[in-house]
Amino acid sequence: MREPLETSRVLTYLWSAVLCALALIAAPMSLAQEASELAPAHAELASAESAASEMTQTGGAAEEAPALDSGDTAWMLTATVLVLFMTIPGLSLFYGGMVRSKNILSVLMQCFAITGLMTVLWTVYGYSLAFDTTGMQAGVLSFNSFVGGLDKAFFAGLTLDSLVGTIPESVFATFQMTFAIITPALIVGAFAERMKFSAMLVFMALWFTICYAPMTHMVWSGDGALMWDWGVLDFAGGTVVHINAGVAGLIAALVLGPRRGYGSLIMAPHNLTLTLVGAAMLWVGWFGFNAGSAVSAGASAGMAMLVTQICTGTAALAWMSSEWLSHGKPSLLGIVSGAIAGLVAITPASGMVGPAGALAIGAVAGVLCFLASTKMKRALGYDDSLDVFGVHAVGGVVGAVLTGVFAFPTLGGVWAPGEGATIAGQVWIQTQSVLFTVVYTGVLSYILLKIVDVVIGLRVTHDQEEEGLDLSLHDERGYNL
Amino acid sequence: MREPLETSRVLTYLWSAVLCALALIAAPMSLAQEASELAPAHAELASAESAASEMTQTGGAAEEAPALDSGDTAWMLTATVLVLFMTIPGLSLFYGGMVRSKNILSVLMQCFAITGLMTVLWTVYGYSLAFDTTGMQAGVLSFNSFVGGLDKAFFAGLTLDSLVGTIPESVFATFQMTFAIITPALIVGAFAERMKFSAMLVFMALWFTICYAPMTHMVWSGDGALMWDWGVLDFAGGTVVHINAGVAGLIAALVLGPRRGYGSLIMAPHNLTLTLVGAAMLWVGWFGFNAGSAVSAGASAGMAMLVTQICTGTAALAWMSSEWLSHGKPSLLGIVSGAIAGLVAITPASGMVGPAGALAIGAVAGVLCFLASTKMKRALGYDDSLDVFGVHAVGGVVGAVLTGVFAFPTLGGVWAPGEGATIAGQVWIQTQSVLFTVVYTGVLSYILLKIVDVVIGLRVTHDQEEEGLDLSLHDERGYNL
Amino acid sequence: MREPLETSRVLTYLWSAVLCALALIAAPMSLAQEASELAPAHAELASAESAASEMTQTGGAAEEAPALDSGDTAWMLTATVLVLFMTIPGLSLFYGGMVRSKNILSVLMQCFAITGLMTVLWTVYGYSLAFDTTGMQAGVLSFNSFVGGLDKAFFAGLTLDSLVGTIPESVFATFQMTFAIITPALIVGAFAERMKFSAMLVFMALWFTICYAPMTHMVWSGDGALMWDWGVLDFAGGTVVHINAGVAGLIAALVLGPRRGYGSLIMAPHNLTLTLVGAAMLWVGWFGFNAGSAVSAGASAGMAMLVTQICTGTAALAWMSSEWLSHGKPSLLGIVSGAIAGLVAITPASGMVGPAGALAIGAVAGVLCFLASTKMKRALGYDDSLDVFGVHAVGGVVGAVLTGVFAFPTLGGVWAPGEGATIAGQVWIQTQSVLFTVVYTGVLSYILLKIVDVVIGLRVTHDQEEEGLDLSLHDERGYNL
Amino acid sequence: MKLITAIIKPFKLDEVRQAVADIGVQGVTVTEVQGFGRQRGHAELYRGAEYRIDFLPKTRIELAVDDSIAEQVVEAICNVARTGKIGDGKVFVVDLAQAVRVRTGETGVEAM
Amino acid sequence: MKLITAIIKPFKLDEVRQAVADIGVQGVTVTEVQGFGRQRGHAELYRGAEYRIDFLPKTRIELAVDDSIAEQVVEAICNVARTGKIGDGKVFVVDLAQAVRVRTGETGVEAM
Amino acid sequence: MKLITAIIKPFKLDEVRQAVADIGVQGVTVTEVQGFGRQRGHAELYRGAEYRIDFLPKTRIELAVDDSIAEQVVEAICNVARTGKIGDGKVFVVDLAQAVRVRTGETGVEAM
Ligand SMILES: Nc1ncnc2c1ncn2[C@@H]1O[C@H](COP(=O)(O)OP(=O)(O)O)[C@@H](O)[C@H]1O
Ligand SMILES: Nc1ncnc2c1ncn2[C@@H]1O[C@H](COP(=O)(O)OP(=O)(O)O)[C@@H](O)[C@H]1O
Ligand SMILES: Nc1ncnc2c1ncn2[C@@H]1O[C@H](COP(=O)(O)OP(=O)(O)O)[C@@H](O)[C@H]1O
Repeated sequence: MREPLETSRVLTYLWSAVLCALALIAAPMSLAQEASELAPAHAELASAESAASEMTQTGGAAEEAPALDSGDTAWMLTATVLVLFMTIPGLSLFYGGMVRSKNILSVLMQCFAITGLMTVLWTVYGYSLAFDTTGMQAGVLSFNSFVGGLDKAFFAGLTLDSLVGTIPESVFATFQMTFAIITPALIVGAFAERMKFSAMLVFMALWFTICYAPMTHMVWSGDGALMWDWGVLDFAGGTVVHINAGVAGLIAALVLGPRRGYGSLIMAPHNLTLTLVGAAMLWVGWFGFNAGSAVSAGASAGMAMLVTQICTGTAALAWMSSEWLSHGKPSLLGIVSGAIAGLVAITPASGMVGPAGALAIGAVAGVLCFLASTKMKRALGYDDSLDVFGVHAVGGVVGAVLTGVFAFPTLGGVWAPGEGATIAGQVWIQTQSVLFTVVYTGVLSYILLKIVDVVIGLRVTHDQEEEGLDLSLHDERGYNL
Repeated sequence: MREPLETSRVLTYLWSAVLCALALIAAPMSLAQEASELAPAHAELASAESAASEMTQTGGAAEEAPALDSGDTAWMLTATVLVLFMTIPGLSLFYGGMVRSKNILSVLMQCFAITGLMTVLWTVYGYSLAFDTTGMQAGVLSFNSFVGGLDKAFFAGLTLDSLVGTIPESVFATFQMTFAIITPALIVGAFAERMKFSAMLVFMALWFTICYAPMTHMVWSGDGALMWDWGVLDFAGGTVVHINAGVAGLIAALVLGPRRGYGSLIMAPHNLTLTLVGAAMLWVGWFGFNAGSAVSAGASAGMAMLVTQICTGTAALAWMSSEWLSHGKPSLLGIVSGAIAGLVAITPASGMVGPAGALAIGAVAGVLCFLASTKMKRALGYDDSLDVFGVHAVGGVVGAVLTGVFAFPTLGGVWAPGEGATIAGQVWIQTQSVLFTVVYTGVLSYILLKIVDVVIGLRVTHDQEEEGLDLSLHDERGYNL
Repeated sequence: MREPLETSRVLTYLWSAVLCALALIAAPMSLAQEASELAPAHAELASAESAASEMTQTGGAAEEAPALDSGDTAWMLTATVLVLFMTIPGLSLFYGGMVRSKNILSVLMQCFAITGLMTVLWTVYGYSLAFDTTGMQAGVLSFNSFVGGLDKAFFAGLTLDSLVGTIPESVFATFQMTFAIITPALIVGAFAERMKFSAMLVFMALWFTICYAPMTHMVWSGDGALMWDWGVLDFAGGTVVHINAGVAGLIAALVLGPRRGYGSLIMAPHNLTLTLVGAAMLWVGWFGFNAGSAVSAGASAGMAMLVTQICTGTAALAWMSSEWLSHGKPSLLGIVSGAIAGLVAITPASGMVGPAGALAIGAVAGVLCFLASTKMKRALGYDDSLDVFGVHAVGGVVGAVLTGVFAFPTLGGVWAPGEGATIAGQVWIQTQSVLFTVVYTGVLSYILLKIVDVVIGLRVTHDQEEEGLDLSLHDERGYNL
Repeated sequence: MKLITAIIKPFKLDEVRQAVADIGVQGVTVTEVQGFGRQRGHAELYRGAEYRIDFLPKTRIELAVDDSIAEQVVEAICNVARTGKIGDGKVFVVDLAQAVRVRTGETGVEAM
Repeated sequence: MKLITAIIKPFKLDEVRQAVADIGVQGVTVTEVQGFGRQRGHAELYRGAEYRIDFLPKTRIELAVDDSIAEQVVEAICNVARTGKIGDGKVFVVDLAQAVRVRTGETGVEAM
Repeated sequence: MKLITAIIKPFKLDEVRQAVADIGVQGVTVTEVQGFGRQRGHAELYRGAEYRIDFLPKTRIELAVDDSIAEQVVEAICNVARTGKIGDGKVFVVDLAQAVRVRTGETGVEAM
């Protein structure tokens, strides 16, 4: 694993480049004043991540920290299992079924290898970059507002006794690890069927270090973190996970270029049963993702589960109906895509909105993601093979913005807004976070891809693409029926 | 979603028709006298549903309701995920593998669309029809003994604080939602490979409204509910779920008629691996179904899990042996069918019977369901494509009746019978409930199917059936290997 | 089910044979003196199994036993579901994908039938042979140090109230049942594509009785059990499950002989997507296996989960890299095999070692299992069809031995060593246990296989093997696409 | 001898086999093929990407027969396989120089 | 009439169909086949077990044409299917004694 | 030239390829087919529904050869593919009017 060294070098090297981008948006927002105003609102916030990250700081102090709760721990152990379940097998199958049979194994392999790689990187330094809070102070913008230090590298300080909220830190660290695994894996769908396996590994290691860990830190690491101080509402990862991955996917699709014969050759999904199974696994696993983000087994988790289910079902029907109306027939790929769109959109909103909000978000997400993944993609002509952008970025934006609307109790939300918080104000905060994320990850992903392209090349040869990645890169055949 | 309006119109319209059927059986049973006698027996009943539905009434009253228990909540969050897991992907694959490859997607699509549709209907009015208990009184037969009102429509009154027993009402509502999803989905197996997708959606919306929600209400909504007052024992849904769906399936198979070429053409399962996977997912998910019906993580859930496992394993071996003896070879489809039969049969009994009872129920269910799905079906000649009746109705009846036997501690049961409760008496109550369910759902399902047939037609054209539903209804192909 | 009688006869008959093998190794270790020295170390041991088995004795005594904890119970209900999930569908698919398409159903059928069979045997006498502790005394070697009595047959004495630790005994009994299911199922991979189904059932019933139940008893049943008294560390089943099954698998492969045409015919996996899905399910299910072995939802479970994830990811990358270096290309089958190797190796170590230890064990297991399953197997030429020995036995030994190293706090372990415990000493104890297991199960498996071969024959005919087991033994075809 | 190759609609296979068997042709070799012709195919749509699939699944039947019954066999196949709808298929006949039964080495008519 | 059988590289199918259609051949029957020849196959490796796969996926096109255009068709196929790389395939031509359109019973040239 | 079509038992493919290669036939085209004949098929049972499957998986080998070695090739195939059990298959030979190698345009014997 030489990435750590390499990437940390690249890290410092790139920091200048990104700071420009930051200034652009961060400046107006990062007035300690405004931040400290918002802080209280946050203090009340029932968000588990809040509790969570607060605890990471005071984890040791027994008298301050609540004691371990076996019920909360039981749920978080389960939630962690569910989120891992989303990536392998869930996402792997969802994507795998959509490619041509000659590339099925390559997609499964990419998701699986990412799982192993992120597990190691998270252990070595990822957890620390994301959740180390040394040097952070509410409302104060510093280097550590963007990324954590290395004090928690190799889980330093994590003992049997250390808690995060009411659960062992070991569980919290593993739970967050599963998020660090699925986010890069989501990007795979954008460059499927044409990227070199080796280049994929290197890019993912870099992207995890430069884009994922810092984003997690900025949103979830607590007082002093950039977007946390802005007061953004992102319960389970609309910005950190979906917009982040969705934008990176679009950039990757553009940088690599379309698959050979895209638009002329038939590139129909080779096995939609796999896609259905994957989508179903993503759906059930997502309860670990959203309800698990409550980091406890209580009312917040319960409500997160309920709205997740409502939004998903609604979005599935919305996409199905849109397709039925526009094309004349509903399709399986359509309805499952709608479900995923709904899951994506409710991610930042779960734990914040109520049933009514879930219905609304689901309907909007279902229709907009349908338009983005069909009409818009055709119109613009880029080859985002499996619609990472159309579903995750678009769905993530819909969710992030509407969370600012439906989180308010007046609209059935279950969030406790702070003094003087207004829908307009919160929507603005949400929007800023979205813009920031798009620029941040967009710019950096582009740079990273270019670097990898120059150094080892991103794309397989024509013959390899022709023969299929399974045989050409892995010496294996998907089906010998 | 125009169903609500349409169906509620149909609802009132049909009520007269059904009341005849009711009188037939309800009359002798519904004497307040007898009911109130049985009531105490129930009061003791450790059944979670009891606690559950009682709580729904007094949910708000903090001093009466037990406090939230994070352990119980943790388990119920998990159980909910498991039951959803049963439908998508579980049931979808179980059924999908048994059809011909040209119809695989249509089956997956039906199950998935039902999941989305029921999610929305449950949110809009289903939960209310099932669990709203206004106007109910122990032993008093009223309109509300059959169906709930609309006070809980759109989860009205469900807040972060509202509890059902020791868990958030949001979790209870979602848990029950998953039951409302899988029950209609079970019916799909009966009319597979020949029903119009649109007709399927309309029928399911109607059936959910007229058959599922009321049945749930009559059995599980507590004092004042028809069969609850009779004192029927149905821990996890023998009548509500399996007999209900199984009978509706048979009616659907009869009304639609057999597939073209049934009996002459080869209609072998196209991919039994999918069926095995689906069966396995149903098995593991079923623990959420049965042990989850304890609505707590305690002794009742534990025993429900143990007997579920014992009964399932036994039934699997019983079906396998029966086939081995009668045909000379055991088959995969046979043994997995046996497992499902065992799961169905133990459903009403779990939480009531002990290991010995589980062995007995499993053996009986395995053999009887084998005979029903093979010999009997051949003999009668109806085309219940995937044996919804032979497995779910027959298995459900076996379980419902034998629950009345093995629930008694004298036979190793863990149920606490009330004063003067006798096996004969309980078996009679169980039988009455079975008969009532068969008549109720049989009559109404028939009427609903006929209505849909007249209005939009139930069946695809010959050419569509010939070409396969995947291409003709969804413009998709299942396999492009 | 005539096995019980038959096997118990065989049991007594074989006991003499095995006692020789025992003497060989047991003697030097079984000095009550040494044992009682180690005992205290154990008493402190936070191992759940310890608590567990202690409780089984005093389960009834309310004042001694801790009360039921809903959180611990919630997790153990979930863990039980997860372990069953590992076998069906997990292991079935993992193996099924690797065979040729004409044998896919036979493998799925074997795993499923084993699940049913072990469920019944565990109910009838297995639980008792494994966990009945009558007549056992710390440090005293007796017949009951090897196997339990029949006092718990048919779960005698298991009531709603009986607890094991803080969970219902019903849950503990079901959790352990899932271990009794997967262990024999693991062996299937070794004789795939050529064993008679009937012979497989008989052999498994015998092996479960003679090898599995006693091994479980010797390691996990508490004071007075052979290896428990030695002070072996086996958190979740390195010896009991993996070495036990791995060695039995090798013996089976040798006794049955290679598949026809092995080495000349192409025997490529027919559907690696199934294998990937199975591996992924094993991975997620394994958290129930390892973290569940804490029999509680606390710090021990949390750490077990974290190290399981770390070790698995590391081993996956290790195998992938080894293959990449030695062959020039990484493969999907390779990386998933590496993950399984990691899961196997961490099994005895989870709950004992820390993150650092997990990284080390994963790296070693990944490389050694790769060498064993590729180079070594080629070299020796035996046909262990799906590498049960190369992955489970080798990985199990790596884990068992290294647990003795990395369990020590000085090396980041979370185990609390007793007075004067040394790494050398513990490694020696671990090694003894490994040797004992290899000899015990090796000798007995061989004898059992020979008996079955003589009585009913182990192998299918040439024509059946040629036609494929699906059609010849089950009258079913795997794919009708 | 003649080698007859018929391209028919898949669901007609059983009837055709029956028909030729009645004339005394006991063996046939069948291949699943894709047919392109006047008959139109269908469309598939995946997330807005529409594909026109021109080919249609057809069944190719190959059977060697004695000259004496060739005519008859061709006729029988046409009669049975005919639905009257476009796409019914074709029958091709070529001269068979030699036929051998592998098992026995019998040649010519005996081979069939 | 002639029955032309061409073995080509799969991804050339569409072009070939287009080319023959331009000459007026409206129908063709296509079969997925495995080709063995000079072109080398590939290797597969599963847990150390290495397999040499000699065959390559090829597409077999069968088309009946009138003698008058047979030459032309064969040429067209060769021109379009040629990549110059080994493994491009073969074209075989045999005399067609008879051809019938099942739907109409038309024979000879009318059948095509 | 001759176009030889052999229907054999699948597991005999490798031996047959070897045998003809020894005679100098470097290329063959192989198709998976279903055979109906004297050899009986098998039964499948699914939940009481029993199906008789008459067809058996066979392998169809197509190879074009020079007249000079046609006899020899047919013999070789028969010898190698023979198991003596029913179902061994057939070999058919038709005259080949023309053969072309797509890559080079070579015709006749050079094409093979
Ligand atoms: N010239 C040809 N050569 C070979 N096969 C042909 C030819 N023309 C048609 N076919 C086959 O016959 C099938 C039916 O032909 P088509 O033109 O669609 O209908 P019809 O034969 O009824 O006019 C096609 O799908 C194709 O497989
Ligand atoms: N003698 C033959 N008979 C039948 N098919 C042949 C023959 N020789 C080659 N083929 C087919 O043609 C394909 C290409 O032949 P090959 O020798 O690989 O390349 P080229 O034709 O360019 O020399 C082979 O894969 C095989 O399918
Ligand atoms: N008249 C025929 N035309 C074409 N193929 C035939 C014919 N007769 C047999 N076959 C093929 O040869 C195979 C073997 O024939 P069969 O009669 O079963 O055994 P055998 O050739 O040993 O008598 C059949 O499965 C079929 O594929």
